[in-house]
Amino acid sequence: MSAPLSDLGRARDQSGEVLAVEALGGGLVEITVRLPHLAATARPGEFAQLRAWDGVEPLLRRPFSVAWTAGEACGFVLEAVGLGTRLLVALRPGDPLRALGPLGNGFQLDPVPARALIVSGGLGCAPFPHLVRGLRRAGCPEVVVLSGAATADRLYPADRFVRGETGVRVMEATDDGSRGHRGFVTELVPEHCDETVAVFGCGPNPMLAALAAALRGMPRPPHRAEVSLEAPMGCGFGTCLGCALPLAGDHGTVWGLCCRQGPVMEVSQVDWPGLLALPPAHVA
Amino acid sequence: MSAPLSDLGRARDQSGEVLAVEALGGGLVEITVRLPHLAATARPGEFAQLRAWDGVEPLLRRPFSVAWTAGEACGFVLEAVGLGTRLLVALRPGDPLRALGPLGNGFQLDPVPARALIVSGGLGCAPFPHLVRGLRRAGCPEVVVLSGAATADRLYPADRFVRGETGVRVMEATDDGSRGHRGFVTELVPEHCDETVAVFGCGPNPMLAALAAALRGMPRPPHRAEVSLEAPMGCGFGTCLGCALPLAGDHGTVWGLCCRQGPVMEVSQVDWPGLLALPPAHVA
Amino acid sequence: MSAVPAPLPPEAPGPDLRVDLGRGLVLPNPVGLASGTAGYGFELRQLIDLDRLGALFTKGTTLRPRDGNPPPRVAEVRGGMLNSIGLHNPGVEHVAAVYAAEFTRWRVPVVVNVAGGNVDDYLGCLDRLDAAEGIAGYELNISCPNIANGLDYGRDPVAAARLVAATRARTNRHLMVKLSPNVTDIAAVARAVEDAGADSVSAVNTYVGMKIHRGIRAPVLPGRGTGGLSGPVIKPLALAAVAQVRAAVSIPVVGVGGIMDAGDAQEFLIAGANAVQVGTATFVNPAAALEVLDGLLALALRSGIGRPPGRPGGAVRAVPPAGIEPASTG
Amino acid sequence: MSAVPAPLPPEAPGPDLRVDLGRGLVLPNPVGLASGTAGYGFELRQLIDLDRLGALFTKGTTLRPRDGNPPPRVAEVRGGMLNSIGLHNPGVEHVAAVYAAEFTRWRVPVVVNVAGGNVDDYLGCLDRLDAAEGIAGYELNISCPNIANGLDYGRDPVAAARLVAATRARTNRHLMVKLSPNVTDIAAVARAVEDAGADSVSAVNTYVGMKIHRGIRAPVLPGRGTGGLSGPVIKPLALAAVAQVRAAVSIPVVGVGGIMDAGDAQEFLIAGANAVQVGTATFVNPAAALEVLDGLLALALRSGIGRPPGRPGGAVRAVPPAGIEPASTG
Ligand SMILES: Cc1cc2nc3c(=O)[nH]c(=O)nc-3n(C[C@H](O)[C@H](O)[C@H](O)COP(=O)(O)OP(=O)(O)OC[C@H]3O[C@@H](n4cnc5c(N)ncnc54)[C@H](O)[C@@H]3O)c2cc1C
Ligand SMILES: Cc1cc2nc3c(=O)[nH]c(=O)nc-3n(C[C@H](O)[C@H](O)[C@H](O)COP(=O)(O)OP(=O)(O)OC[C@H]3O[C@@H](n4cnc5c(N)ncnc54)[C@H](O)[C@@H]3O)c2cc1C
Ligand SMILES: Cc1cc2nc3c(=O)[nH]c(=O)nc-3n(C[C@H](O)[C@H](O)[C@H](O)COP(=O)(O)O)c2cc1C
Ligand SMILES: Cc1cc2nc3c(=O)[nH]c(=O)nc-3n(C[C@H](O)[C@H](O)[C@H](O)COP(=O)(O)O)c2cc1C
Ligand code: FES
Ligand code: FES
Repeated sequence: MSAPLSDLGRARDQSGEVLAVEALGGGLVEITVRLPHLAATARPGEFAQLRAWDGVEPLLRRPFSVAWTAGEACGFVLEAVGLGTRLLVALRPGDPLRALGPLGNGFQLDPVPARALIVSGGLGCAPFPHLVRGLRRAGCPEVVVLSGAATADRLYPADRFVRGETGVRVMEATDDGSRGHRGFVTELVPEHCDETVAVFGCGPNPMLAALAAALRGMPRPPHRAEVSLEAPMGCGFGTCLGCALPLAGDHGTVWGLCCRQGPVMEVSQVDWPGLLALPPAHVA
Repeated sequence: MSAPLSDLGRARDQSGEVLAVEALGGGLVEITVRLPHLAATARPGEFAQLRAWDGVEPLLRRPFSVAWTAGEACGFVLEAVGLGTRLLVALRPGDPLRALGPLGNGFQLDPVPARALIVSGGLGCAPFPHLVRGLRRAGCPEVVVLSGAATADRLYPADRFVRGETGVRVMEATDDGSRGHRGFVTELVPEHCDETVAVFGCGPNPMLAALAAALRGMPRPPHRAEVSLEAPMGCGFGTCLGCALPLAGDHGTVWGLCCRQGPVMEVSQVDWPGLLALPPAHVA
Repeated sequence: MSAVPAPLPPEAPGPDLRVDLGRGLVLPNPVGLASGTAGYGFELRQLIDLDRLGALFTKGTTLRPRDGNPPPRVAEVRGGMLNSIGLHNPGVEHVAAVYAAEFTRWRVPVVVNVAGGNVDDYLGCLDRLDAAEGIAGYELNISCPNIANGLDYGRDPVAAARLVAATRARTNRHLMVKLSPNVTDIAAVARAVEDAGADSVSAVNTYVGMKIHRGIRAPVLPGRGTGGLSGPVIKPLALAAVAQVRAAVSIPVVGVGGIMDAGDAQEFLIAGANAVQVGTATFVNPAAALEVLDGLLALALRSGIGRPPGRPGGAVRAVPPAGIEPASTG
Repeated sequence: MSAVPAPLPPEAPGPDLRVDLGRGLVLPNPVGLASGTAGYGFELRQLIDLDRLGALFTKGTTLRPRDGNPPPRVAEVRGGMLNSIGLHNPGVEHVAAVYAAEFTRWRVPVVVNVAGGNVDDYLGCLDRLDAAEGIAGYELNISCPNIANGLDYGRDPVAAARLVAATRARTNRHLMVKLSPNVTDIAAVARAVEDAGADSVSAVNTYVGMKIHRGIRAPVLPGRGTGGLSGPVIKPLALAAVAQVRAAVSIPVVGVGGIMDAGDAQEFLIAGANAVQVGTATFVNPAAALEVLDGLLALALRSGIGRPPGRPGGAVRAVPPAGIEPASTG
């Protein structure tokens, strides 16, 4: 079964103004942009196609999760990995930025789970502040964030996941043990997981595959598990067919569109061996 | 006879620092750049290939006459007409700028003329401050600059031609009569011209053709007349063969290289009808 | 049927930019969306006022549904992008049975881009589509390299002519042929398809390109490692191709390749195109084609491109270029 | 003679990057200057240390002197340039009688790029050049569109093979054939010239392109309005061409097209090139080729491209690309 197509009816191409650019440490940068339409309409897990440069280099917009909204502002969390992100992290307050969004299928808040377990790896933190708030406002009584990164300085700050909400706990893990659990964040999942839980994951493909494997092997698996995936994108709104992701079809892999069937997919929809066989994210 | 090839032995690709950018009015801009090698070696009428941007847009360097030198600095006079010049006039003190030069054949100072008549049209002023000083320092007793432009605000300031030298007179003409003689600057030529004079011209092709025609019709033509010409350039140093200019050959037009046989040519070397038949300078 | 669109509504006065491409296909204006960059219109309808445009050229449609190539399917290069989509499409049955009914409700003429591996594939598509309303014409994509028996219509004038003759005999709808630029002599292919009965040609499809990743020391795109290059980088090449085609045929030419703004579109009209398609630019800005249209309208008002408002008949004519064949280079 | 250059001098230790292209043409390193962008070396010798480079490919040389095309001969486009030089050159007699004597004193191997309108033109050139010392080999420019009787060797495998066979029978010097990318099947031309006796191929020459000036509503370049597109924009196209050629032939392939820095050069080596030529980049920066070389040397030191310093023999081998033929696009 292929995932339902996202609603494009809310998407709008709006020109916003950069309000703040903060270096969080470890290369992570948080950008705040006045984008009233996106802020008013983006649901957790949805993304926007950003452009903050003239000319044709880079040519295409770049997709980013809406990290949080506050009034008329949206937050984005990113890191300079290539030309587009380098230009974005170099923005200064007052600079213009265009955002087309909200785009994609976000996380399912309905039915509201009794407990939410968020599993974040590295920059996979990006969609979760918005999800944490969304879950709490929807009535989810307990939200646990498992936040992992290679090193302590690359951990997204716990208070930024929380953003003042109550009922939220953040547990941390680092590959080198420089903060929290030493090891992969997915190793923390079993102790927080049972069938009352809904799991929400975002991070590098190998981490998400490990999460999916961990969930499969669990005596009391969560009643629902979703992950946010990435693919190189041409358009972001479903017309280029460039953002193919391997989904588990009845007769083997079928190609789904990250931008309209995702970026959030149910764990069971994903063809995990197919996903792991793709070239690493840095090849595009 | 084809013009002799310029000497490339003095050319060097040097990275300099912008010292000043001055708007002169009417769109003219004067840029001062610390470029010790160019300042030490450029002769009047020679040019440099400039680049003050990264990336490939624009791709090629842009050629500019060395307007003057002062110590380790060089001056350039220009106007924003396209992308390259827009980037150049937007430079600020402290910005880097690369200059490959000196390039091309400049004006002949030898033998030193008894009187020099400089005919400048619009941005054709660019090479002349350097020439004025060169002539005076070489011992030329009297330099007359005929400076023309469409309107008064587009006249290169008279004192900038002179730059403190004595024995220099500047006479002005504007198409609309807003300053000096009303009409084309070439109309001032006859009254200053006799066989003791060497003429040096720079400006739009139609103006230079008018100058050449005026000189031909003169009862007492100058003993020497040179003009500085332009052509779209690929390299500036003679390898692309892109900067063809129509020269008068024994059997009709032959193509000469602006960057190495010019940009300064003797008036008699130029195939004037051929030059006028070329697309206007703004088509390249 | 949308093939003969209503005249410009009174709330949009201004120059009449209609383009008559022949055999009943009259575009309300010369700006269309290029095949493969606008799907079947459903997504963009939600983002922009699609009905203002001159035409929508659908994604390449094949006899059977196709799931497309493995990822990565797109890769950005300097000033352009490579794609290796592999004709991912729902198949002609779905298009004819489900989508076409929607098209009848749209003001924008929908031209279905048809692709296939052999003549029968194309004929099968056209037969099914001919039975549906709402389709303004066909754009034969003869530049599809993955076809049975290794024959590549777009690269061989004789094969192209055979294909066009067969389809011409089958349908009375407008038949546009999309030319491949990856050929020795695009003018020869254009002439061949004109002679075989094509009503118009569009030029050009993408250029075969490759992106190498230094880290993995291999091409980024899967399979053979190549993809189709589109976007601003191809404009000078596409302009040359359009000028060459314009000189070779007398049927209308639709120019496509790297158009980002109205100025680019104008250059294609000057090179001899009767209309244009906007492709990759839509990814950068979903409203790009509308902005191209608005720019051309403004230009028409200023400089008299097109007919004066209200005067009917005749296609927009562009000034033919000064020259049209490859000059000596090097 | 410079065809067999002396080993790297002791003052330049480091990786041995020599490339043996066959028939006595051993490049001291894989970085050459592309034909038409470095004249005959006299200008650049005054600007850079030419003798450090792997090769100098001269301006296209014809039997008789040629004065070239009327201006404008160059026009810039986004990320590239168009040229319509028209093989402006002093003719083979001058090259053989005057220039070649200079070449004997240079350390950089000089490969003379030869162009002509028919087989006899080429043979005449080679005969005259063969009589001169100082020439390391020939690069046959078969991509010159202005030739007698309308035949275009670069665009027809049969004609190309005929030309190569004739020249092969005439000279014992290294014969490289410069391929045109403006063809339906560059691999077929490459195979044809390999079979006819070419020692190596270089790919690619410029792409036919056009720049339109909106103000004058006409092409910028004279004559037919088209010129050859070069520079960074063509890199993805040239990489695809090189990969296709690499897969088709077993003789060495020299990659050229849009190389601006060492990373670009590396991509060509990955795509299957044995050596590279730097063209348009030299206009932007006369030292570009030297910087490419220095970058490759640094890379070789880090990652072991090339042989360890001092170990003789064998050409630099690049990792073959994952794939080599056009994938389906669209
Ligand atoms: C739905 C979605 C949401 C995303 N949200 C975020 C986010 O909130 N924060 C964040 O930091 N990143 C996010 N990404 C990834 C982000 O889009 C890429 O890092 C960015 O596009 C890289 O652009 P660049 O120009 O800097 O890199 P490029 O120069 O284009 O490439 C640099 C590297 O980034 C990788 N890359 C390029 N495009 C993509 C892409 N579309 N997806 C994944 N990797 C890519 C390339 O593989 C390459 O190695 C998201 C991606 C998707 C698809
Ligand atoms: C030897 C020489 C010396 C010059 N000295 C000066 C000078 O001192 N001051 C000055 O203002 N200008 C000078 N020019 C002209 C200057 O080089 C061009 O105006 C400049 O290259 C335009 O670059 P652009 O990117 O702004 O314009 P583009 O965007 O490239 O084009 C804009 C317009 O400028 C014209 N142009 C482009 N290249 C050239 C060129 N090489 N020569 C002439 N016109 C061109 C084009 O025709 C076009 O319409 C000189 C030109 C030459 C050949
Ligand atoms: C101004 C110019 C002149 C050229 N002249 C020739 C030539 O005479 N013979 C030839 O084989 N190639 C010629 N070329 C093609 C180059 O050698 C090279 O193949 C092409 O420019 C692509 O490389 P680049 O992008 O690095 O410039 C010329 C290219 C340019 C830009
Ligand atoms: C992602 C993508 C998919 C495409 N799919 C098709 C297709 O299915 N059929 C077709 O004829 N052309 C297809 N094209 C080619 C475009 O219609 C157009 O010819 C080309 O992209 C050049 O125009 P542009 O530079 O404006 O994009 C596709 C192009 C892109 C970028
Ligand atoms: S990014 Fe274009 S279809 Fe998904
Ligand atoms: S500009 Fe290249 S030869 Fe003159």
